[in-house]
Amino acid sequence: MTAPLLHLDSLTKLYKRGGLFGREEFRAVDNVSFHIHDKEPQVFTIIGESGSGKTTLARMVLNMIRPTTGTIFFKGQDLASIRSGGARRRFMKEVQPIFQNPFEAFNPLKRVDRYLYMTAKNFTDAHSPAQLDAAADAALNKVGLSIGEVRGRFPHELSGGQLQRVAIARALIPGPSMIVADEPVSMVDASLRMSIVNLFRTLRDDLKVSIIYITHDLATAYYVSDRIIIMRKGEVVESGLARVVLENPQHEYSRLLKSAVLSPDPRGQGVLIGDSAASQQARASPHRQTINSQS
Amino acid sequence: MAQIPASSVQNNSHVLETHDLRAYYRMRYFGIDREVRAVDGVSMHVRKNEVYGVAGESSCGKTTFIKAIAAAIRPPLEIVAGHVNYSFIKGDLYAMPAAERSAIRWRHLSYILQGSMNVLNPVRRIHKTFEDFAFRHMNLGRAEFDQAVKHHLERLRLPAEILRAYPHELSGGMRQRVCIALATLCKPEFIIADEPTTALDVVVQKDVLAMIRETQSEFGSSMIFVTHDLTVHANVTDRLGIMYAGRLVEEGRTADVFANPMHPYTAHLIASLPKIGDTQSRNALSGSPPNLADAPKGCRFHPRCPLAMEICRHENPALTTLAEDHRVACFAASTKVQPANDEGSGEAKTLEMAR
Amino acid sequence: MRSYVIYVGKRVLQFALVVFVGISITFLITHLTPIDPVEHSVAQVSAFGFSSPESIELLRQSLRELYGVGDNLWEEYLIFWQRLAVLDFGPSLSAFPTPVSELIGRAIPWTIGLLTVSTILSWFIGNVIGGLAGYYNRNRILRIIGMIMMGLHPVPYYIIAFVLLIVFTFMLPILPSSGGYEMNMNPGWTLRFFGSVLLHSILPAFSLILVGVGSWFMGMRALVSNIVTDDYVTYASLAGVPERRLVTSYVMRNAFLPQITGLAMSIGAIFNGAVITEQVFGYPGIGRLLVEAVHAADYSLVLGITSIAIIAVSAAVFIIDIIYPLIDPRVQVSQ
Amino acid sequence: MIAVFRDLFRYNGEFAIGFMIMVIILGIAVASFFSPYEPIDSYLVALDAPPSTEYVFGTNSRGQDIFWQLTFAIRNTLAFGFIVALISRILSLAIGLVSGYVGGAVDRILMSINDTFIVIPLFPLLVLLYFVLRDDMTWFVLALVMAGLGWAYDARLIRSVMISLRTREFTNTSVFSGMSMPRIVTQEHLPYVLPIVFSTFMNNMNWSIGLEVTLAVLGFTDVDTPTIGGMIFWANQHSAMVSGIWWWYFFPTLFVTLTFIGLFLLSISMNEYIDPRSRLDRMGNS
Repeated sequence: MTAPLLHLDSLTKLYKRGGLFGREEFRAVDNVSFHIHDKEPQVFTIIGESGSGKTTLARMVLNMIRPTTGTIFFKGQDLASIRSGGARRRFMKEVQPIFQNPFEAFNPLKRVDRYLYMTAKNFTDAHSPAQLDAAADAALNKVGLSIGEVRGRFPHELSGGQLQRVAIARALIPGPSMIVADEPVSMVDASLRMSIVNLFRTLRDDLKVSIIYITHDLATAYYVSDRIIIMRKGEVVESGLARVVLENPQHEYSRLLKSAVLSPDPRGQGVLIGDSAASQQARASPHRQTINSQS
Repeated sequence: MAQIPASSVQNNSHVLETHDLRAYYRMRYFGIDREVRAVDGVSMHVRKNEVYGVAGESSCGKTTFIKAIAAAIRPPLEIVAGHVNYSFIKGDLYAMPAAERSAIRWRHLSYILQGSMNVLNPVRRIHKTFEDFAFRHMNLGRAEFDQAVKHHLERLRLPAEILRAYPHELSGGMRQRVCIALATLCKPEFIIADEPTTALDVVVQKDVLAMIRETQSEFGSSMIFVTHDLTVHANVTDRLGIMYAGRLVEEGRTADVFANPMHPYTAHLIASLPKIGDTQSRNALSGSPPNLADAPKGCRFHPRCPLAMEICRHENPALTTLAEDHRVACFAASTKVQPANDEGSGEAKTLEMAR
Repeated sequence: MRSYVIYVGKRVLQFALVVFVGISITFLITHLTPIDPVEHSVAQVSAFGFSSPESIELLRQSLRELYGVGDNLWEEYLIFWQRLAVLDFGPSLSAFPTPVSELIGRAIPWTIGLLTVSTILSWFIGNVIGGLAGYYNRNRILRIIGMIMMGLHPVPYYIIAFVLLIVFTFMLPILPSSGGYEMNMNPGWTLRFFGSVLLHSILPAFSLILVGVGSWFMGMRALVSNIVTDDYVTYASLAGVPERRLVTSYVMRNAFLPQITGLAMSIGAIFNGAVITEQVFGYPGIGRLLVEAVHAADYSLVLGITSIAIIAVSAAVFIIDIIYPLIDPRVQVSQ
Repeated sequence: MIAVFRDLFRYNGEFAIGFMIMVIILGIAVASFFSPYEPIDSYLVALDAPPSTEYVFGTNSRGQDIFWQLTFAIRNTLAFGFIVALISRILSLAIGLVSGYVGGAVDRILMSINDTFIVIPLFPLLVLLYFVLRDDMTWFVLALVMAGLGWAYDARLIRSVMISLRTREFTNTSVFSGMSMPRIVTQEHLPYVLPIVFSTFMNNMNWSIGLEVTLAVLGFTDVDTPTIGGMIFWANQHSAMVSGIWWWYFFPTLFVTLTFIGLFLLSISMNEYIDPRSRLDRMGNS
């Protein structure tokens, strides 16, 4: 029996606010456990609103921050044991990220191709300029671009859609077995959204890459996911097969979330009026609250 | 206070009319001249008591369009040509003296803006903002005004304590509700809502949208509602205009547009909307919107259009009524669509805005 | 309220740290240099030849005490703090045997008065004009004022003070050239004395304001030109909020707040300026006392003034920091 | 870099004027190498001669040609400012980068120290230092001390820029492209920090020259090394104003003021180059 691809064991992340006096603890992620099995690649979706801790979770899985308690195993290796630069690099070869804002993913003062070449140089056998070019081109081809469209270009010379594709291509260069995508479609236009989500399907089916897809959008989650977990205030409230959970949510919060999703079918004006009991409740809820710390 | 006689425009049932509105950004920086045609010949109207949606993706010109009809033009943006008329003013919005224009604001024309985080003055209590915005229009004494504000909040089922709060003490959703209360306090004829729910969580978003729709119908205001999110349009708007690259490409009753999109761009946008319970594979549109500083000739959609024909490369299709209350600008949609005869012709009269 | 207490607690710590570091640097400067300031001073005083050997021995004794005779540096350091705690710097050398604390006590009200008035005025004038210049950025008069401010800003204190002195006392002799009040007038709570003090403070204050105003002006103008593009200003101007209200409550109010913390940061620099100003205009404050003490080789006085200046400036900063959250509603929560 | 320079020169009036002023000032400083006199020699020429064709800026009561004296003074003053700025830039860059990058307790400690240095009034300390050292307080010692005290404000600025850069997404892209931290800092982040370093360099030169002039005028520096402040000090010593030898004051004052304005203009034009908001503003105004 092989170890699962990713295994999270009662993961908790506390943030302390305040300084010497009166520290306040804030549980960004609270006792989260799940695993992604190794048998076949899948799209594993983490759903949550702002403040749910989904981004903190993603950053822990990417080994960018350390959990306060709990353990993360990737292919059986405890992430806490990664200390040397070499171990870090081996981990990055397996797990790569895609971030939220395509316009921010690349340094505006640098050429975009730089990141493709760097990745190829650091994580593959390619060394000569021709080999690097070939590696970059191969990855770009997988996302429907070619090196000719990207070479020598600065970020502002490419559209948001192109940049997001280049970001995905870069993540593919090391040949990772898992990609963590944090809100990859929340900042892109609707016409582009589907092309990125479709790309996830292709990555899973053709390139056998597992994807952790972090989003607040239930509709794309349903469209693309195999399994999902729903998070609220750092805790997992519901998890399971995506179709099953989203079609028939069990937890109260999941139901509330689903009921709040707008249908794209126009039902005539006024459908929203007095529609949800939740809305009445929300409006009576305590109005004073400190600024939500970002997840 | 300048009292403006209502209803002096062409059509009584139209609260807002724009005619061939053109708003360009003209920039000169480090020796480079640029002209960005962000809104390029938009003619539309909003009827009394309706919510008119404007949809489009980033940099399609919808924000600029809103600025133009709100008279929020600042250099480098200029109104190059066209008219903006409201039922509650005489003549063109840009022909009015600045003082009169200022007097109609909030009394007749109010706004709900995007980004609830920063729209309220962070160092001013909410009731002060109500006073700043509305007091002079209400013709009430201090105490009566406070009473009216409290009554209004009650009607919108908002707790009165929020008046004493600072904006940072309220959650994002509550701030946006405050903005709605603020915008409807004077019961204006027209409300401009610019991406009012974009920054909100889904649960809050639905409630805020319901509140907008409720207050709008309760007070009988007309509204223009701008968002890139077509799902929101499906639930909130009565009529819908789709913008692409600075032009209106399709307009009709929201239900009709969704049921029978005539422009290939609209069709693609609607087809790409995912739904819970439906995993059928959806295609995405290739390419990206053009750079408006160097827009393609002819129909601006033709480089991405699956139906592009020879004429699309040279001629700009006019927005043509093809079904009841349904206008489309696409040669492929129907042979009735004729080229718009506006490219370059007609004197583009520059209406410079005094600040 | 609790968060305010926490905030104050942090500021107290910072204040203590500033005093600690400042005084320690003062100690180190005097103790780590190869020269023994005590012998140096005694040599200087005896060089004038006006003192008897006994009084020189007395001097040496009191200086040694002040210097902190101890077995090692650490002990001397502790003694230094003990004396500082009771503000005992011993007798002045140049005005023997008047205690240093008395000389400083006499001079300090002048400096505090001059600094308070000129600081507040230049802060206020600079910020108001800068704010207006940022808001009405096309106004020709404000643009010209802006150019003058920018031209004045980089000129060092000394030169401005000197030019003012020449213009208003030599070329146009309308203002007194030196002193804190008219010579041969008895200080007292009389109107005439007060008027004289006011008249004598005009030039020094004016010079300080002239140099101080520029940086506030530029800072505020930059702040305001950012704030006018903020959402809440756009929103309010779309709402037709009257322009005067918009400028005051929306633009200026928000721009003023960061300038208050800026005020705290600039107080040390203002103090530097006041030393020169007092010297140029012969103003009887602590700055002139310092310069005179250096020339008279008055070791205890120099040490006393330096220590007091560090404590006074950090106290002023501390007070501004403490007041700030009471003015800005946003700091209550976090920080 | 050359293109940036060219664009600034062509389209930014402040930069062009500041640059030309500094070229003139530097030219005068360079002229000191061709001086017929030694800077400390006195009673070489006629006393108190007003500006004339022979003595362009006149002579002083110590028998020195003010023009040639000024060339040395400007050279020394500029060199002084340059050294202070250089050393304090290295300090503020190092502390700002470390504080911003490492964060946590290191950051808190460094910033407490930093805030302390911002608050402490420097002038009395410098006077005390002079008082103790007297003749041992050379031009170079003063420069070292001022550099040691003048880094704090800009270190904070650099730190805040570093913190915002660290949280930007492209930093993470670089990390996951396998770049090492030193490489990310030097290649990805430094291009954002360098313009700030340049701009504060000019400001810091102004600050240190101003303090030096002030100290020198009061006689609290090594007055034998000719600096601009030292020239004014000697003029004061000889009561030049009372004797009507205005040129002794006028030319040093004029040139130090020009230096200040030149450096200041360079600094604000650099700032404008950094700040995209003011660039946008410029777009609207032209």
